[in-house]
Amino acid sequence: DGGATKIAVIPKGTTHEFWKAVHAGAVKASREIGVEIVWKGPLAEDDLKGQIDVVQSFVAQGVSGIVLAPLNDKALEKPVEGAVKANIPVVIFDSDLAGSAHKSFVATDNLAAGRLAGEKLAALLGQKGKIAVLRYQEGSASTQKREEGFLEAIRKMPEIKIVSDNQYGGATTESAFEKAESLLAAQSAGSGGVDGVFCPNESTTFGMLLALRKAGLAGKIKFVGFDASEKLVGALRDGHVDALVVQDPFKIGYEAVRAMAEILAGKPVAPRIDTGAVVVDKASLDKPETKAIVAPDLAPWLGK
Amino acid sequence: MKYLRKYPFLGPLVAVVVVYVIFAIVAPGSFTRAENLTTMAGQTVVVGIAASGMTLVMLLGGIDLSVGSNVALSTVVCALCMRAGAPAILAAAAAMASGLLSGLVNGALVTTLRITPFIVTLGTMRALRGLAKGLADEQKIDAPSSGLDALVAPLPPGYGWALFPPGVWIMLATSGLVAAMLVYTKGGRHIVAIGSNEATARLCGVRVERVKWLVYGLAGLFAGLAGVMEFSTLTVGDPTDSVGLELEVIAAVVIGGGSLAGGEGSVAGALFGALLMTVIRTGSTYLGIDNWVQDIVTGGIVVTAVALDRARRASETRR
Amino acid sequence: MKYLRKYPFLGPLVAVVVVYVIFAIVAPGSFTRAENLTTMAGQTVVVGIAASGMTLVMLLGGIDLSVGSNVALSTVVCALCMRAGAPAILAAAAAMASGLLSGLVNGALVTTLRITPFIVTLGTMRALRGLAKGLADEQKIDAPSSGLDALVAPLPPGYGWALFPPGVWIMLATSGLVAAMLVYTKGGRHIVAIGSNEATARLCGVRVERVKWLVYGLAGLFAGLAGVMEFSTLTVGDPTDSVGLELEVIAAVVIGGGSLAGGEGSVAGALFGALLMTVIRTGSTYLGIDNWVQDIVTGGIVVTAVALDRARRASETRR
Amino acid sequence: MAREVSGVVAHGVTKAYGATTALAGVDLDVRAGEVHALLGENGAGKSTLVKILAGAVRPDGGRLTLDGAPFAPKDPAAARAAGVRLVSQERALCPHMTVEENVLLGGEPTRFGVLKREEARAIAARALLAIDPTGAKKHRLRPDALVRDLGPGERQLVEIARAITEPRCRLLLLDEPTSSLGADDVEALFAVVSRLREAGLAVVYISHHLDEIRRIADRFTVIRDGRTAGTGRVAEATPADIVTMMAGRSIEDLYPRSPRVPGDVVLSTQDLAGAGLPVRASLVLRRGEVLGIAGLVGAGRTELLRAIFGLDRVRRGEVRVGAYVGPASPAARLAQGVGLLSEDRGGEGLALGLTIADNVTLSRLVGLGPLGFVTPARMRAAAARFIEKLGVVCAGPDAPVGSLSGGNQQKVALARLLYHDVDVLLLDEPTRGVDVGARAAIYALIDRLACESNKAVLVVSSAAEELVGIADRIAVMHKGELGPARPVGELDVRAVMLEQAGAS
Ligand SMILES: Nc1ncnc2c1ncn2[C@@H]1O[C@H](COP(=O)(O)OP(=O)(O)OP(=O)(O)O)[C@@H](O)[C@H]1O
Ligand SMILES: Nc1ncnc2c1ncn2[C@@H]1O[C@H](COP(=O)(O)OP(=O)(O)OP(=O)(O)O)[C@@H](O)[C@H]1O
Ligand SMILES: [Mg+2]
Ligand SMILES: [Mg+2]
Repeated sequence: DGGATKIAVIPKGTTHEFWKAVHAGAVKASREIGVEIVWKGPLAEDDLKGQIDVVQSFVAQGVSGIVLAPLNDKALEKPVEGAVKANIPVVIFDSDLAGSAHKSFVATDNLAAGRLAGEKLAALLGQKGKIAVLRYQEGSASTQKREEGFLEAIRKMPEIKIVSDNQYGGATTESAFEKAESLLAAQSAGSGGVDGVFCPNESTTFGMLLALRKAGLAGKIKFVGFDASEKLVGALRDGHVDALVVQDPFKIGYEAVRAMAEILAGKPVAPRIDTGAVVVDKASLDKPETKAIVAPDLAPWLGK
Repeated sequence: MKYLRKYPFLGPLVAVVVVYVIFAIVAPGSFTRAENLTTMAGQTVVVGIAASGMTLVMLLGGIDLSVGSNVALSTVVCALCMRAGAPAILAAAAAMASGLLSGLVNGALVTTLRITPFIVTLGTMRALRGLAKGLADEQKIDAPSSGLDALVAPLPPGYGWALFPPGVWIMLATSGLVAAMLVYTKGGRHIVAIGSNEATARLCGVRVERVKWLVYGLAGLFAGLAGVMEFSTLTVGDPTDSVGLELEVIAAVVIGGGSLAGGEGSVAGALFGALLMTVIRTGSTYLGIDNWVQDIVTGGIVVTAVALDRARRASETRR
Repeated sequence: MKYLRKYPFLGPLVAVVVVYVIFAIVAPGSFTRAENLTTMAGQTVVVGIAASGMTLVMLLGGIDLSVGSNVALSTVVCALCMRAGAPAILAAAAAMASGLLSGLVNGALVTTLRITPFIVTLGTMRALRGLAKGLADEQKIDAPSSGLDALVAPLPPGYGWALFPPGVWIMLATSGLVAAMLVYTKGGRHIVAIGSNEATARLCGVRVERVKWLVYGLAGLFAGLAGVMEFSTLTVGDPTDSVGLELEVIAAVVIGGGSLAGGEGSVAGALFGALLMTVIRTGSTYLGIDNWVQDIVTGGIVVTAVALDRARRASETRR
Repeated sequence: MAREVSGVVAHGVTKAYGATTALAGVDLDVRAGEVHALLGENGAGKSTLVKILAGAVRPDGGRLTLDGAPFAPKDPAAARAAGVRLVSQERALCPHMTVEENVLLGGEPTRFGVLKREEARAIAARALLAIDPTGAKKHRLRPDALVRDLGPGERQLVEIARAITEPRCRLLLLDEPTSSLGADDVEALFAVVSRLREAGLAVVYISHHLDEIRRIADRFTVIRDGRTAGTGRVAEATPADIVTMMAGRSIEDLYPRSPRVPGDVVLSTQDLAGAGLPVRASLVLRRGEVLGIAGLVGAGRTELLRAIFGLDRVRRGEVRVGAYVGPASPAARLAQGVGLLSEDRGGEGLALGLTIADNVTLSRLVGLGPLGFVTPARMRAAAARFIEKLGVVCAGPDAPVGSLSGGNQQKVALARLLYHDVDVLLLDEPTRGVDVGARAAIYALIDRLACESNKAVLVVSSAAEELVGIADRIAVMHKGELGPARPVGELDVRAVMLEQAGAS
């Protein structure tokens, strides 16, 4: 058809607030550059096969380029190779992909971000105490990296004891909440069994927050979470969450689409673009630079 | 033995008690604390309330796969109302109305198109999920939860006499009402009759279509109420919430003595079925069992509980 | 009209064609390209193969909710074998064996404990999922996929004569074999008879338990094969894969004319049912429809397709 | 002013099921205060007509009036509201519910939707008393007994009890109400029907038993091929006239009997006891003979056949088939050449959703195609042979069995045994619900099997007359104990009836 340039942007899911900001960033870039983007994730959240299907459909459709946040670093390799074979360049964002078919990788360094979280929690606890980790989901690469980075940082502190790190909150807030509730009770968190907790993404952080509040432990147990949402920021203000490690989703979306546009224009791009992560606590919350990351104004881009 | 026939919920009750006692022995002491009982009761509320409606639908010989989506939709409606500043009671009413409406749509499709409820509710399961996502603009909806947040929260100090948070009492009340309806009203008997033999019920002048319609409506209403409870737990309206809830609710009903073929089922049994699953989940977490072991254990216990119950009932009826 | 009774799959076939034509008109021109047909056929393979087994189970009047977990387990087994350096054919055989074994366990539980298949397979659904996670050490398993990766990948240049990748042909072959078995073999007739009236089958000397056992085993085997296809798509062994697949497979069978009450169902119909869902999904991607709209559309089309099919068949039989 | 016509009148009623014409213009005139017999061969359209009257089936054409007013019930509820009650030929009960709940279903006494328990109990008790005046079945027909625990006879009584509870009933439709009943239950039913007639109800009574008709009915209407073939007063017509009217021909000899020569013993049991019933049963069955087993409903005859065939557990005693001794599965029994005809046609005997061809060939699918495969064409051909042989009225071998009339379904069930070519036929109530013509054909068939094909036939029947007519020897079962078999020469109908009641 040879129409306008059409870039497919494929997130992992579409309903996390994180992805809204990514979407907005992508839209901003597309408007600036003057390309069309199609935003389409798998129907069910975290559906690997569904995401592969979406990629294949875009390849069959013959879009100009694909920007993809792979749900798995290995499984999406083949579909991406297929796209490249069909002369459709691919930029990977948010989570890494194995292989070398893609042109660029735009993301937060999750291992480093996890380490940041670990160091923050250790500092909050004064380098000693008992902590629990509520993991996200089996086989999710980016959160596993964060968990790894976190544990790595914590293990350096000899006086910090990890009381639980094998429980998974699952894909939804409600499953995370129920898990967190039982976990806290099981470790007798109410009577000093747990001094600090860490959660590696938005849904587990929020689930844990609800559980802490319900048990009347919010603010008493040191709590470092990941990602930001209106409620989590509110909790930070209330002192129910001590710190959040925040990525810059808007920037991730923006940079990814930009990189794709450069590639389509035949310009060289860096193979690795780090979009950074910061630790936000009550003190740093109201600084303008944090605000731009934590609560970017999405309305101009998503039109609502 | 005779009691089992008259009170089919005794089987699942025994299962709950046995599993509880086992965990009480092997899990750390804190498992048997009163707080944990309250917590488990609270975690059963959503499934328990939805199971009342599902029991009715399954007694009828039907099924409602849309219950999870309906709950999610209801949390979204509730959150939207709260965000718009509506009083808690109004938001809850709106959520329940959305549930009722969805249920009535199910009922209308089942009775007028005469398609099997499985496929109708499979369709509405997708459609309601989509509606929830659309209404919520594909996002979780933050909303003040004041007024509703106490439903399943632990009791504030000084209210210990209530034993359980209000949500648990609401669950018990709904179950009681539904159970009483089944025994003491004409409509209740007609529901069982349709599930047992629809042609017969029709021949005897039961207005089969109307009863079905109402039952699906009621099931929707309960899903809406469950959604209010879910909102009160999550304090956000979440369109991706409760995926897969339908299987858990159906499992609760079947563990409680219900049959997919209709004509059998008990509201009290379904409640114990729901509780059984909560106890297993909580107990496994207390033991710190790996997730994958927990999955295997849950599967095993569910099958065993039902197998024992059925074997007992069979030995009592024979042939 | 007469044809519809003889060939119940004509209904879903018409539905697929109609939906395809609609998308061909409204979607961009590339929708009708040959590549897209191949892509859609490839995306139907997993559900299509699993649906063959599910058709058999549902003909019996049973159900198999464990199919999604079984597929996931099979991808894990396949990946473990490949990682251990086993040749592709052996890895595939091992995956299918694990599927067969799981199916035989389902069959044994259904026939010996006499619990409703719904609850048995609900249990094994959890248990197999746990097993898969345990085997995979709660992680996705990276493994070389050489030898298996061509199953559902687009055809390499020069092989255009094959029209579809091998996986699609395997799906068609399994469906063909199962369909032929149902019509042309004693075992097939026995399956249909049990689904239609188990007591009659027993009276006629059908070894009901043995047949059921075998059918659940076969369904497991097909789930295993579907898992091999899934592995070839994913190129990793994923224990969290295919959650909710069971509902999609059952929907395919029901759209294809199957009934949860047993005695009805067609393998070809199930295939068209699976294809229908792929066409809707792909078409929506082409149109760039929002996910939530797609949910609503899918739900609507599924219900409409079944409703039209049933209305037609009813008009032909009449009350 | 014209005198009001009370009763129900049907005029030119038509109904077609797809290609099958069930009713081609039936006229019926039933007056209040009479019992009107509706007669006809299997498939004539009797059940269809009463179902139309009860609102369960919509007619394609024709007019109905009830007590002079046009009557077009849109569903059973509407018919019921107009005072019409039906005891249908297919058992219409809710197995998961109790006797009381079944009796009251659809007519529960309520206040604001809440059941009036006392009143409900009283109504149910009254109805049960009417059908069981002697209280002989009180221990099983308890109001709180679950229907699924009841036997076929008791179930039928529950249905009748339900039909007679309606206070505003004007028209009572009984479709083969006695097909599963024993003699004393039939008496109780007749007493109830007589009382209702006295009370001014119109009663339509369908039965294939002309003796019942003679006893209870005032007038009759014969339907043939969906049309009214004749009507008249029962007292003024001879049975032969009625049979001729039904069949279009006269039936000379209902019970043909060729000379039979008993051969080797093929089946014997020794002190056989099942899980519950039978308690003790010893019998010997030879080739070329017909052995009849008489008994009351609930005596355990069905259980005896099931235990022999391997469907029920054998607790004690032995079964010997040819050289084989011991219990066996149904599959093994079939392999040994033993076949069973179930008394429960719809529930067990036939897969109603499958075709005639499927049902006929199901027990022996070998040899229906090359290399052990089964080809539909051969299945059809095999079935077609027996459709013709037994005169099954149907659209062809591909017709679903569920679309056949009751009698024709029975023929299909029999066809399976013939097709399987079993040596020993265990027939449980083989003529239940079968019309006179077809009955004659089945009797002739049994005779032919015994004497020409040299088969062994074991017949269980509740009709003593039938057993005396076809069997060579008869054994009577009483409360699970099987008495000695005696040649029919030494027995007559009266003797059998006395013995089965336990008076010996
Ligand atoms: N649901 C149905 N679908 C198709 N055909 C039917 C259906 N019900 C009845 N028929 C056909 O209509 C005709 C009349 O059937 P009906 O049951 O009224 O006969 P009947 O006189 O009651 O016979 P019987 O004495 O055997 O009970 C038969 O040819 C039968 O096959
Ligand atoms: N499904 C059942 N569950 C429990 N009891 C049953 C069942 N079927 C039959 N019975 C009981 O078993 C006894 C014998 O059964 P059945 O009536 O079949 O005997 P029968 O002598 O063959 O009589 P007939 O065949 O004339 O009805 C009866 O008391 C009956 O009520
Ligand atoms: Mg009839
Ligand atoms: Mg009997």
